[in-house]
Amino acid sequence: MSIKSKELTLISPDGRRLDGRRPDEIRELKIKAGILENADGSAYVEQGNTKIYAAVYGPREVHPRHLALPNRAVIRCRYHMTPFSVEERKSPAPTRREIELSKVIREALTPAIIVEQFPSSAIDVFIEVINADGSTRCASIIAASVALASAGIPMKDLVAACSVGKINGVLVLDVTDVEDKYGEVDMPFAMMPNRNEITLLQLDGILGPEEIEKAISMAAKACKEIYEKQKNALKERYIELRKTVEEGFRT
Amino acid sequence: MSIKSKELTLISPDGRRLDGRRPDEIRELKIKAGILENADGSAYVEQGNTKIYAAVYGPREVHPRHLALPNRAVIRCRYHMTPFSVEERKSPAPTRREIELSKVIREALTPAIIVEQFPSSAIDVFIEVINADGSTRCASIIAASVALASAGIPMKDLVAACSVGKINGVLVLDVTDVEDKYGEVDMPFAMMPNRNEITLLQLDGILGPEEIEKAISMAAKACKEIYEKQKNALKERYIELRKTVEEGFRT
Amino acid sequence: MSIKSKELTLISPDGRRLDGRRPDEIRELKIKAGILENADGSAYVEQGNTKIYAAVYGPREVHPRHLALPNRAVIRCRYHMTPFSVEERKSPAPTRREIELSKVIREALTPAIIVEQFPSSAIDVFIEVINADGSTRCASIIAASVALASAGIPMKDLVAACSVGKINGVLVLDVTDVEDKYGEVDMPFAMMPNRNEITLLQLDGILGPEEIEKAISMAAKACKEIYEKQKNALKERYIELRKTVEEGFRT
Amino acid sequence: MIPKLKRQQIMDLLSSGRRVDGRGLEDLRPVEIRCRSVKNAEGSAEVRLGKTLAIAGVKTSIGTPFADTPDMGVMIVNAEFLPIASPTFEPGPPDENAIELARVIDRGLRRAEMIDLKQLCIVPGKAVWEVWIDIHALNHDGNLMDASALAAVAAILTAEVPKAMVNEKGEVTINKSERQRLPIKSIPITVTMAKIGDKLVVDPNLDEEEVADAFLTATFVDDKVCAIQKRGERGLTAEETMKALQIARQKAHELLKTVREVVGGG
Amino acid sequence: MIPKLKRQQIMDLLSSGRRVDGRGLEDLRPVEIRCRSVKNAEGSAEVRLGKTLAIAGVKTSIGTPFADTPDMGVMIVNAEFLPIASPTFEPGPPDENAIELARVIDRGLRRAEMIDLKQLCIVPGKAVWEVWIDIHALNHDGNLMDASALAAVAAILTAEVPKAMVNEKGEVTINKSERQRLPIKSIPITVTMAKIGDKLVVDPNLDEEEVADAFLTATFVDDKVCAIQKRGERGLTAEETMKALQIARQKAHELLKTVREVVGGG
Amino acid sequence: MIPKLKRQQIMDLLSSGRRVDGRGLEDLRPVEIRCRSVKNAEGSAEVRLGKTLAIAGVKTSIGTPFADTPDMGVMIVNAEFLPIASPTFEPGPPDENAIELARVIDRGLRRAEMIDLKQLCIVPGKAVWEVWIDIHALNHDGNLMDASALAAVAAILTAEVPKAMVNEKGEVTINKSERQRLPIKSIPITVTMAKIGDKLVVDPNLDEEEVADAFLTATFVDDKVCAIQKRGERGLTAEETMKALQIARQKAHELLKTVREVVGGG
Repeated sequence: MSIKSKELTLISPDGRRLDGRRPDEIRELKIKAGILENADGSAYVEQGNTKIYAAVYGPREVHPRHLALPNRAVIRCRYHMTPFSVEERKSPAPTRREIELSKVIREALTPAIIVEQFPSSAIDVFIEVINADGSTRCASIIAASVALASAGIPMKDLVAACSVGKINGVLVLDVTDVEDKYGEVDMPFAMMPNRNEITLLQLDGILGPEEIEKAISMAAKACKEIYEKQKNALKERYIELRKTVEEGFRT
Repeated sequence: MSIKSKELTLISPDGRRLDGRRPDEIRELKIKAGILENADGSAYVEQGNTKIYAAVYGPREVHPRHLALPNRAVIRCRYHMTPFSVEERKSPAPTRREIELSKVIREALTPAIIVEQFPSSAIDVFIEVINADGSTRCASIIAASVALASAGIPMKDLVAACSVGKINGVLVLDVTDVEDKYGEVDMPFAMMPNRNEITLLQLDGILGPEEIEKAISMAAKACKEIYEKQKNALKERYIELRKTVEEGFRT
Repeated sequence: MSIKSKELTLISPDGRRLDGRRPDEIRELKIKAGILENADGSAYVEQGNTKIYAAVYGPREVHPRHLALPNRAVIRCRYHMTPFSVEERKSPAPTRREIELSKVIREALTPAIIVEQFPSSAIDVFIEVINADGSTRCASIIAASVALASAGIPMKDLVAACSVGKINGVLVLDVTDVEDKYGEVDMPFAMMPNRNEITLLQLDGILGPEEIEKAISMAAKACKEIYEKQKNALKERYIELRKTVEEGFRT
Repeated sequence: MIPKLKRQQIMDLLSSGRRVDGRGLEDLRPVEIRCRSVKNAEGSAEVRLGKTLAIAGVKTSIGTPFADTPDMGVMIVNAEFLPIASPTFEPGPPDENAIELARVIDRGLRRAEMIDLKQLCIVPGKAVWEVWIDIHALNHDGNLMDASALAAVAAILTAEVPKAMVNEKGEVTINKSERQRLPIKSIPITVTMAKIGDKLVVDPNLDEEEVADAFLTATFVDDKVCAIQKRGERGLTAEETMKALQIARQKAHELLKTVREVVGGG
Repeated sequence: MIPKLKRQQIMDLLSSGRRVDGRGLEDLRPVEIRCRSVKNAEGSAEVRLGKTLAIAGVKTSIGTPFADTPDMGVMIVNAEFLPIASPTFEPGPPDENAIELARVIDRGLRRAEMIDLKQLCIVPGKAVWEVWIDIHALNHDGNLMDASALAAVAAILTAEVPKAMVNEKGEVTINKSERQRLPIKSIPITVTMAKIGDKLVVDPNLDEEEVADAFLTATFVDDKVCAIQKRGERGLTAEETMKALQIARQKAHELLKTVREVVGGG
Repeated sequence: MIPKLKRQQIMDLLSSGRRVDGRGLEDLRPVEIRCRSVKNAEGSAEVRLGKTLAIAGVKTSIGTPFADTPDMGVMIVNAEFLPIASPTFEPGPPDENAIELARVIDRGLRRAEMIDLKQLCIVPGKAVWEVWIDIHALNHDGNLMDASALAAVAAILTAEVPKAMVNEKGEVTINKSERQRLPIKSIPITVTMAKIGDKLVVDPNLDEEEVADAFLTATFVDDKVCAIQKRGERGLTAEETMKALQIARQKAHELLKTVREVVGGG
């Protein structure tokens, strides 16, 4: 569904990508926790021009009831793109792609959640892509993970995520939309950095065994960097909340 | 979606509309209560070529149960057009317009119903437009209101309804389809005449403050006239029922 | 929706049909019971190029609960065609035709099932048409009936089925796709041969009273023949199962 | 329990030749047909069969023919069982009963060739008339099938459709002021029989429908049958089937006479 | 119970001229408008009304005009109440509230002729611009209507859409590098009033919405009203209606000023 | 409880190198491939993987290409988890599992360029072949993914599609009597590994699937990987991932041999 014009130069002879980045460099990443007041936890993530809101509701009752599990919480996840977030307006009804991504994002997050703590209840993760410029599922995981933690859901670890691409034969981190469309490979990746567990791994494109090993190691390194930013966002949120409470006392 | 040809003469220099009516005149209005035997209450309304059946079922159990309210009846309303009721055949699936109209009609009727009398139950109002020639939501309210009363639902008042339009600069009552399409304004309106409460007010078109005031006063006056016809229809139904019962005794 | 070219010769002067059959001859019929391991009962039927899988699940719980009946089992039936089973790919979503056929097949099978034996439960019959070459609803009934019996559902009788057609003025048994499309009549038929009850009868095409009588009698005769094959398939399945059990003991 | 009692009561009456509503076993309920009440439809009819009320509307539009019948118009039959008609009907897309009803009526109209679809071709392979027949149940007191079929037939017979013209450029235009009847080749009549115990009754009402063993719906055209649908959860013998068809044929004659009186049709 | 207590508390405060969040009866909540944050949209705006957050995006595409308006562009307004925005919103197609909101905003934009649809015609009868206005609720703390309307208006005002060209063969091509504003004729402003007991308040928050008797939403253009929607399960007198419209008109002035400051619009 | 016991039992066996069905950890179940059984499909294959049964059918039709690939045919993969296949499958549109399966298989076929879509162009920008690949689960005893992928590949390899011709007027016609194979560039093979505790097993059956921690599905073409999908609610280490890929690669070789034996393919 995309034009594959191998001649398009996505990376210059001196190793710079279209936006000036080096192969192992991620885009500027802003994370803000607690941005949506109604949600129990929320986060806003900007990674270059990829912009995402995530909200967490729960633990709360499951409707309909028969979907509840007696010994653990059910994690539900909806990844959704606004109609205007992509180049051609998309219908707001969920596409097959959105349904698949909702599933893999849920499976990327679930290993980090201590689900046994909330039997018979649901934890809902809602993700809205406001603007899409590549690597939206990884940015969604970054945002959702912070939203979960800011909702006070007990977690074994945060989940960090970063995609690896291959453009003009070179493995690169944090793929943009144009690199995805005209490049050779997109490999979304997520892990719990502290526990060293990969929770999301997809490959769309051809890689040899050594390339896969290298790609995974690049992604893991990037995840550690992103992990720090996630923790910082949570710290800032904590400081903000403390300030609000203290101001509350003062008035 | 409509051709706006300001040149079209909808009202003649001597103040007559295309169908010969004066501005403050409503179309011939026939109301017949109790026409559908299965329903707990029903009515058929003909207002010019606008023809509508309304049926009321209830109070009855709510399915699914969790939609029930512990301290009052739930009012549900469905406004629906038959595929052949309009110029271009419409799909029988509810359109966005039908969904909005179902809501505003429900909100126009609810203030008149003593909902507290039937906790945990539902009162269903079903409206079928058989032929549409303008002002269908007002005719629906007229019919549904009579159907509710004929179902024995306790009510604070009947709800009467009449639209106001503006054609060639003149405010007129009870807008036809052609006046709606080629005119400047459509203002559907409903009220409880005895309680002096407006329960539906919509405006689609431009009016200045004085015009709105005048339009509301015209509509209120028309509603009083329509109110009498609604009460007459209920009286006729009552006489009919008494006759049936008496005949029943005789045989 | 079909070209009616009366000139097409579907039956030769010496009474042979396009596939060489005589008018009162059915196609080769293979029935294999117990082919799908997950189902409680199943069957595979090949009637010429018409190929069908049927599976029975149940008696089992009814979801949602309010669909259950207190004094009998609910029979549910889904007739479904794979997208590739017909000449033009069909969408996998159920068509109006599939919904109607699901109903008439259910009503053809239900009279044979002792539904009173399983109150508040459901018996589900799922039919997949893998390749369609005419008379698929009859082949579905043949398969479903065997699947029900192989699931151990208590039955008053098996249901056998056979269609009758009229091609170039001659009544014929077991209509193929081309005979249906270019012929004059399709009359699907099912009965309980032992109880002499017709449980499915549809007519699509013009027949006089005597023709109907003759068509029914031809179909009834064919059903007796098919009935024997159904019983044989169940016997084979029984022998197979016994062998498995005995082998189980030996090991 | 209560259905069982009702069934017993209905069967007791039947065994003495009577029905719950006082009819004889082979009596139709009173039929009322009211045509042309829907101004926006090219054709329309409201049919009352006792307390059962159905309405049918005919709309036409220009469309493209099916690839395998390039010179024939298109006919589409749709039925909706509106929640207005019965406490058991729910809003939503047609269920299996509404779909079956529409398809049985469709087969009757199609096999009887009521509308001559060949005459509805405007430009072969390019433009033909589409005839939409929409049926809505308004009050369900049994035998919606026959009331609906009758409404469809009456709406078709009295429809007045615009004229299509093809100009020099080959473009199709519609002249709405000049109207004409649809090309009619025959009038199919649909009659439903119910089997209750060992009795056959014509035109079952709702009480009878609820306790019946099986139904046989047949559509007749010129004394021949062009569509049959056996319905219901029990069987019929071949003898019952033939007897039901024979009674239904007589009733179809009666109904055809009524239709002709009302609409003066062919 | 609890809603009743909340209602009483809110009414008690109102009778002394105050509101639960400290505002006066005719005070709007603080308004924040942030435009052009969505790179893939031709226009976009995020609007905060207190804690209520809505986002609107404008996308354009080439389409065919409606048959009865061959020389006019097409405008489509759609609204989604995302589950992200409230614990009471569920995934799925828009419910009656989202549909009503979209249709009320649509009528306001259309009747004010905010976008001059005639200027969006490319080839009469063949090709016109379609303008899609998608509104998404992100946080619902009451009065999504006004926040959404404001977001739509700001997104339209700041949209920069590509140019369409017609080549010699009559084919339409799009030049994405050369961008221009949409043709704007007016700026409609939507204001919602809530009736609680016998008081009228402007811009209700979620607590107030939950206990209000009725709502009046009006859209103003140049001191005239071009769209009204009465909502809610109780009625209003004619006097209350006129008073509500009068207050709303003043508030519309305020909001129009804010919009002009932010976007520098016409 | 019971799942926990089952998990324990399976893990105990695994720790002594055995599996519930007697296989070794790296053994595939017996594979049966039966092609061309569906006469109405251009290609078809039924694949048994132990007791798991899937069927795939290939249908072709003429369509228009996507705007951004005017000279390429179109391939669509769809999967249905039929209620016939498992007591847990329900009728209705594909759920997330069926959609994921179809999309993973689609990516494998597309990235391996199994079908040379360029050769399926008939008239650039106007007419191309659409290849529909429909996969239906018939009996689910675990690892529907690999059975489905294999069925799709075998159906594609053995498909015989009609010829398209362009006449002088530029119209496309189909010659159904003259058939040819689809243009094949490679044969991608999909293998799924399950992680249970600290063990990796190939081709998990249903019991194993129900207790597994995670899955890794990889599609191989010429010793390289062209698609990966990690599934399941727990994680994998990088070492486990590399080991799983290595085992899967060997199994892909085995399966490729089987495919070649059955269909004699490229």
